[in-house]
Amino acid sequence: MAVLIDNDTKLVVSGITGREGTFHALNNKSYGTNVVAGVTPGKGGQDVEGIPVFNTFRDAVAQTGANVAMVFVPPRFAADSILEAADAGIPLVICITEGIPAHDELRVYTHLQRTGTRLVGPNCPGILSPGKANVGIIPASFFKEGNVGVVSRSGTLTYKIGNTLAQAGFGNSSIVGIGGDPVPGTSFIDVIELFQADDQTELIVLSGEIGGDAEERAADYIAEHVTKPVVAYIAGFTAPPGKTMGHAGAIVSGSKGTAVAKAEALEAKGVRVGRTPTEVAEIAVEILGG
Amino acid sequence: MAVLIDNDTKLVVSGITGREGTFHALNNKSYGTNVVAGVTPGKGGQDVEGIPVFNTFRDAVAQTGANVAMVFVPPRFAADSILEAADAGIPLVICITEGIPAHDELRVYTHLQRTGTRLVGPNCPGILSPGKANVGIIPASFFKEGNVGVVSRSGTLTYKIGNTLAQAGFGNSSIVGIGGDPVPGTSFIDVIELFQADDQTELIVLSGEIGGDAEERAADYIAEHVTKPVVAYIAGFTAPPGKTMGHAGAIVSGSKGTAVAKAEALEAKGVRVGRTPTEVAEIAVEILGG
Amino acid sequence: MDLLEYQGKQLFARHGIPVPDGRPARTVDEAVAAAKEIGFPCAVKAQVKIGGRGKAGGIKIANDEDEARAASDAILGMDIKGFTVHEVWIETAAPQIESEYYASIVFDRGAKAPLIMLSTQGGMDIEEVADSNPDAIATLHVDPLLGFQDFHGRRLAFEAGIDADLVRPVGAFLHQLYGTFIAEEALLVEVNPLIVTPERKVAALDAKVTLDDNALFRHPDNANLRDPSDEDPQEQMAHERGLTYVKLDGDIGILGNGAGLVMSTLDVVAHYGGAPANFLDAGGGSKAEAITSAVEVILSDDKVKAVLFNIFGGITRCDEVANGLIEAFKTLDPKVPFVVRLDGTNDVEGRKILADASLPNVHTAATMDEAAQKVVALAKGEAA
Amino acid sequence: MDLLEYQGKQLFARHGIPVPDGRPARTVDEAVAAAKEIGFPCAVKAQVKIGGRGKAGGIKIANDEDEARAASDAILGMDIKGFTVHEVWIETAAPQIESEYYASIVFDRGAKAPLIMLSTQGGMDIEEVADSNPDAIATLHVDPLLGFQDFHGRRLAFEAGIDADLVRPVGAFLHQLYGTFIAEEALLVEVNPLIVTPERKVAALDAKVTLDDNALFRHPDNANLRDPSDEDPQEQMAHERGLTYVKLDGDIGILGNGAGLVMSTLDVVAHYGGAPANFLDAGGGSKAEAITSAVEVILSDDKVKAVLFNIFGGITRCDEVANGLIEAFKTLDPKVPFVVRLDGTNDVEGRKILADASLPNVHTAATMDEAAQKVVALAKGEAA
Repeated sequence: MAVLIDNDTKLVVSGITGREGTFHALNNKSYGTNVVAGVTPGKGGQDVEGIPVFNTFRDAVAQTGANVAMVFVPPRFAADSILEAADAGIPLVICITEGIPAHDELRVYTHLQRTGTRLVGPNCPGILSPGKANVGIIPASFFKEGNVGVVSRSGTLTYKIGNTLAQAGFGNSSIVGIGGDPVPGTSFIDVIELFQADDQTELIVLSGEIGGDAEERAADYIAEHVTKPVVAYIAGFTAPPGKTMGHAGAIVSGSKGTAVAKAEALEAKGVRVGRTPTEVAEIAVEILGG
Repeated sequence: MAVLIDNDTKLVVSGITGREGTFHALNNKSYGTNVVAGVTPGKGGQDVEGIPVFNTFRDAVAQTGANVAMVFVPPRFAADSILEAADAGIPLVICITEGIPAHDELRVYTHLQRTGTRLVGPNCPGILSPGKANVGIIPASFFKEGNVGVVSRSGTLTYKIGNTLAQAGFGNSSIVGIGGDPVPGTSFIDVIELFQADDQTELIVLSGEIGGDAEERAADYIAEHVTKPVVAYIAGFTAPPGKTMGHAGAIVSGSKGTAVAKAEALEAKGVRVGRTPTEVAEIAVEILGG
Repeated sequence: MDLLEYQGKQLFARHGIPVPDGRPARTVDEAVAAAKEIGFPCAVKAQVKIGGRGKAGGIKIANDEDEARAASDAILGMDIKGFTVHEVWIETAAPQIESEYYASIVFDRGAKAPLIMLSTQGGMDIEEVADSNPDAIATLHVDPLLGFQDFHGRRLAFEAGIDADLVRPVGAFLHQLYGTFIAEEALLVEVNPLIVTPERKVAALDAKVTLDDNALFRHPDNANLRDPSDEDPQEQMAHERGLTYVKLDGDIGILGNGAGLVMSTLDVVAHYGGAPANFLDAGGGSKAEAITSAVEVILSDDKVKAVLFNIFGGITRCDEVANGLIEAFKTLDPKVPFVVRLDGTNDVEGRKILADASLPNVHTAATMDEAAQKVVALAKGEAA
Repeated sequence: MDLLEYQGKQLFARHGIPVPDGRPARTVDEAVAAAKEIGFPCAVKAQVKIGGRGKAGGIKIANDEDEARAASDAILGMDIKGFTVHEVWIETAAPQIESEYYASIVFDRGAKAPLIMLSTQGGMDIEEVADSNPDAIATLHVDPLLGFQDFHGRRLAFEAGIDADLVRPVGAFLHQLYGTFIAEEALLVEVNPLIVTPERKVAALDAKVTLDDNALFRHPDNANLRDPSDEDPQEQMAHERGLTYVKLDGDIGILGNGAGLVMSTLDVVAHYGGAPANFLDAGGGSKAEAITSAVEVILSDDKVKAVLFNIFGGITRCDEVANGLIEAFKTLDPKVPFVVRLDGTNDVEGRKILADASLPNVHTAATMDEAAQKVVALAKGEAA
């Protein structure tokens, strides 16, 4: 089954004519993702190696039936692009762009809550459903199809965990990067809910980090609603308060958002927390009986 | 049964310490409405003939369990008062105030669509459920309990129609004034849906007027969803285009919003339209077999 | 409240929307002085709240001082579809025009959101375009809480088929127009034509703005734009007295309480063959004094041959209405017949007061239909 | 980006928030001149981005020129909790104060909405109030699309127990504070204390403002407030090179790609008993040049005794990283040992490049744990 993206995905890429946009759109396409369109205002009618480019999302949807959007435009244009995709009725928007102003994210989040569109990201590596579709910048070659669902705030760390699992013989249903920004469009809880309902997924790996209280909320949710085993990892035990550790959202404010508090919250609800990425993989292997 | 207000109504009145607010709050109370509180910022702790006054809606709700708000403050404060009532979790707000700026109404309407609060009005006479509760300025003495539900954009005209029915021996389940403003919080359709579901109501009277397309939309809704008989009246056949006929919403714009178009739309969907208030009452009597 | 073209343009300019430079003038001398300041050639444009002034000769180009004098002399005082021209607007003559677009934002009651419309078919009556070629108009509703987004401008511009190089400037123009619509609490802002110059700049060559009267308390500068000399004398008198009055074409004066009831009364009168002279809502809780005042407004229209009072007492008490009518007869001594129908709160008392006063030529009626029939007969000079 | 008190107050003043008059000064002479302009008594306040400066002697009242000179001489250059005072703010001495309130707006990530807090317990550390007397703080989330409404101010003021006559002015103050928060795209605006004068006026006696770095492109004036002299020299160097670097207390330099992986690397190093000297994310798609540049930043911290490279190649290619390291060794000739762990895209190529180059004192590791253990040993002077 996988979650969010699969063989039915028809992808439209905003910013497809930019250097990075072209590279990753083609990369996703070569993986097998059905990339049906690109959007770049003023370049409607052109194409990028056979992928037709439209001036607006509405045109792209009308002409191609696109049902997932990937946003790859610079930060100052990203909020507008997400809102345009939602306005065009696209139910899933995946925003890779890093560095979007926080107030833009707040306005977009609040508005999308009132529409039928789900946002994944911003500042995320995208989603990979191995063997089905890859939307974003996750290097797909390290992952194979399997029964472990991964949801993560960070990119490279996710690859690391996924790769360790793959070396232990396990594959993934889907890998969902929700991004490292203060206001992610999709939360741990949202994705865990999807994995819980997904036939293919037998184990859920949650990769969190310092800042905010998304992991604590997820712990409560897991205790109440999740029957599948969950293994967690939290990065940032050594992060000092008040410093932004790379991700805009990764900051300990006063005594809030520490890795210790998050790990304790998860363990209090019966979620096993690995202290290193290797340990996470080991716990997963133990649970799945590899 | 009645709709919207009944014996379970616990009313809080915003602007209760104003001259009109006091008069109508006490008038509603003397009818039997359970008026539990008033709100006037800075006058918390006082009372109006035994009705306790609070500084905020939240205090009023916390202390009295108020579940319906009536807003009776001047136009420049009305939007704020409605939003405050909604913020306090009150599910039904009835706004009598006339002359609220149209853009205020738009903001309030859009916001309330996203909350659990229903607004009736603004610029409406309120709601009367004869024998149960009266909230607003409808002169209750002309009406008795019965099986005719009335929904109307105008006040006095409603009294006129209700009175004519009463003289013919018929009473009302509820009389709902939705108000004469361009952006009413509750539409004909909303109230008709309630009447359709209400056991007490056997006939629905819709009293419309020029401006907008609410009557046309109601006609479509009635054809699809309403099994009870509906009789309609439309005021403003002689109104010239471009002139606001008293109600801010009563204006024919170009060829849009004419009484002829509305009557035709209703008749096309099988709704009988009386050409005078008397004729409406006659049709109602005929249908109900009075 | 509708603004004159130049008032709308001054509003636009305050919000950064490009408009041609201009000056208003109320006399020929002022107009000539303004023209000299603006420079030649300039346009002399009649300022009236009605369309079609160009065809009516209300817009002339002046190439020098003499032409400016002649043009303003011809236009000031001109009658355009019943509107007298009290003011002209002297404006830099339109720069060379490459294209004429249409842009507007209306307060869409049905959708409960601002509706933006954009078309490349500018300079024409947009209702004609809507009828003959609806696809030529791109439309979009803006979520009132989210507000205008850049993509709205792009979507409209691309859908309207505007040249690629103008997508951005037209989008920016619409953004400013939306800002004006919101900041000034307008019910309509319309630019027709929105011109494109050979330099590929856009500007508003006309401006039609309707403001929300209910919001004027927040916009004192706009409130001052109301020009009483523009209004019908009866409407002006009613406005000063806080009455809701609309002048109509007929000869039967109407007074009622509540907008719906008054509209209904007009309809019933028309139904029986009469022609109402006015809409007058004396309002909820009308006191005797308001009634007297209202009668004075109705009678100041000398076309009125008979008057109908249709009162359904709710908050309004019929005895108060009766007393107001008696007071009006004392001070105004009306020469035309009245038909009075009182129903609702204190109707018995009201009818008794009237009967006791036995005013000359005042008839009563038990129902709205009877009252309408009587007043129609009286207006025709027949017996009630 | 955190602003200094006076920068925050100048921001407030631009949005109509009442603040005491003041001038910034970087030298004693400037400070004395500013004090004469402001008038006596005045306050001389150390400008540092850390709380508790009052207790540390960083705020003094000056009653005349000599005292102003002495105060600014004492404060300028003072060390407050590791922050050197480069600037003072000379301010009209606080008017008589009747009450001290607390007001703030924070960007609440959990609730995904601005959170307003108001308390009558001003002048204290608000976290202490929150712990000891949480009911003393009134809180409210604002819907970001609806914005601040008048009732928000009333609700907060009444719930905080503010005197009835101050409900309106405090509400207006909060409205302006919210306006500032939104217009400047702040992540935090805090006023502690918000004072009430005997004339029952309110004003901001302190200002703590954090702006969103990601939004500075829309606020060029604010972007100019960044003071590089304030930053740690390594952080400044990294910032100029577009690298994400955070200085830490230890002696093991860390370089990785991706914020999560770098945080994880720090944790694993600490897990094995090491102390990281920094967080450095070379970013996605790191090229050789960026790696060289990053090594230079790490080595410029002379506490560093060993360096760990932990790369998981995704977009980043391990061969590029290896080449960058070789280039760094050529130009920088580092004296400390390196441990390099390459995994992911082109890891085989990268490892081969490193092996062929046989750089002095560069060790490799197959796993993150092994790499961490090695670098900890090397930093302690043990064999890897």
